[in-house]
Amino acid sequence: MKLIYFAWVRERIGRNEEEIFPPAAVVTVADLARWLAGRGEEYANAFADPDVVRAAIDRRHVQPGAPIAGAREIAFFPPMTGG
Amino acid sequence: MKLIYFAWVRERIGRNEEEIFPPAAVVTVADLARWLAGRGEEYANAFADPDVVRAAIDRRHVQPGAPIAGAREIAFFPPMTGG
Amino acid sequence: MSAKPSDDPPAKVRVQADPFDAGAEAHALAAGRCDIGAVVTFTGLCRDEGGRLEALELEHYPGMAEEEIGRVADQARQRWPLLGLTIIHRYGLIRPGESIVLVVAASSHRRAAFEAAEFLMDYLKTRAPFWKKEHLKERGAGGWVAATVADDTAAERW
Amino acid sequence: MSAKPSDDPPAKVRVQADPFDAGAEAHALAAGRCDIGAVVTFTGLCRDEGGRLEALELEHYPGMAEEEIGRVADQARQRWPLLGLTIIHRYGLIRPGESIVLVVAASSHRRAAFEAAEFLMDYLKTRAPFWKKEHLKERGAGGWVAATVADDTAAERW
Repeated sequence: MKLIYFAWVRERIGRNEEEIFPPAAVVTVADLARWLAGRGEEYANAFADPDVVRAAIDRRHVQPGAPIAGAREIAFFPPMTGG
Repeated sequence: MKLIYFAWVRERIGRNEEEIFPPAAVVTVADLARWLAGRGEEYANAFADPDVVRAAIDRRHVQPGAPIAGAREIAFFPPMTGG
Repeated sequence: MSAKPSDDPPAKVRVQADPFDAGAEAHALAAGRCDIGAVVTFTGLCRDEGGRLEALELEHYPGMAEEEIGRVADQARQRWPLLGLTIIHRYGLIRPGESIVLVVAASSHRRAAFEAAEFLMDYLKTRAPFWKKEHLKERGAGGWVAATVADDTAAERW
Repeated sequence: MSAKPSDDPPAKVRVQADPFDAGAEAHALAAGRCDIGAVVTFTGLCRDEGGRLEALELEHYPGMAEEEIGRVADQARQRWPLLGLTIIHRYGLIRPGESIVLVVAASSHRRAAFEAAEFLMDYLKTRAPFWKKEHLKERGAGGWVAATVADDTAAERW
């Protein structure tokens, strides 16, 4: 599946997007964030405070417990500051 | 003092404004409305429901108990419907 | 929240028969400034009431209309930290689709601009000396529009 | 109050880098109509934060930004009887004094137009995928603007 990052999550990870192939044990968005955090210092840094990072699956806001099965595009980003 | 009328108060009385010389016993705006109501059918009609007619003294809203002494211009009108 | 009206630019209040340009008024309020974060513009328009209405005739109390709107504007400027305020109210014959009243409130943050604009409209409805008479398509001159309890209740919220 | 979004004209939603003309958008919403009694226009502008700020850079999530604003617009149209709704949100580099966001809500009565516009701004602040980064006059690129508790609280009112 495709991951896409925004704002300081993107800056800390150092890339806009990537294709990933998580293991089957990664079921929810929270699982995915924990798995990503273990991939290196830049990811650990981006997900240092997992309660702060928000997620969207296929362009819709989701909660950490949302299942990622079937997702085409998962986005991680800080709390929004538009408007 | 000068009286000035608006909207259906003006239409019922049949004039825009007039000079009046009320007797000394007419102290408040409510007294004035009662005194006017006794001046003829058109006035009685305009002040038929004294709670509805509003008043301003020298271009400021006043309550029925407001004294009229020293007023240059007293206006009577229905509840406002601007905006 | 508190603000000192004396430090603010004065409110711009106009009572006129001519139409106004709401966009131009809002633009003028914020032009050249970098401290305004929010502009709320309210435009009140004449409805045709389902095709029934030919026009509204707005009678006003010249002199008092400007003064009373100015007093309500001062109240708003005391209650909210406004960086700009424009109020225009028309009188005379106004046809469906035309604008009747304009309130533009500018502030550094949105809450103050929204609240001030809503307060001003609620107060103008019940305190500004204007009266609407209906002109009907079918029978010519209709009656005077009655004040509504809802408008009184709205003004009492503040 | 209830309204059927399917009967209403759809909301006009645009996400763009270019500036917009708030007055023209508001005018377009009401032009030629005789059923609209109230138009509320909110414009959010870039402040210079006391001279500190050179510009704001707005990052957004293309695709989701339009879709999420559309979903919030549908919520507003379900909750209030709106006769027109336009929402424009800019991205890219925006300088102090320039507009960032526009909401125009039209209804037959003022309360619905005010409430819908305020609801939309509160929701856009916390749900629309945009992120502001400061560019400072003194030190160049500054930090990302932090989300405020006040904005979350404002959205929870509704």
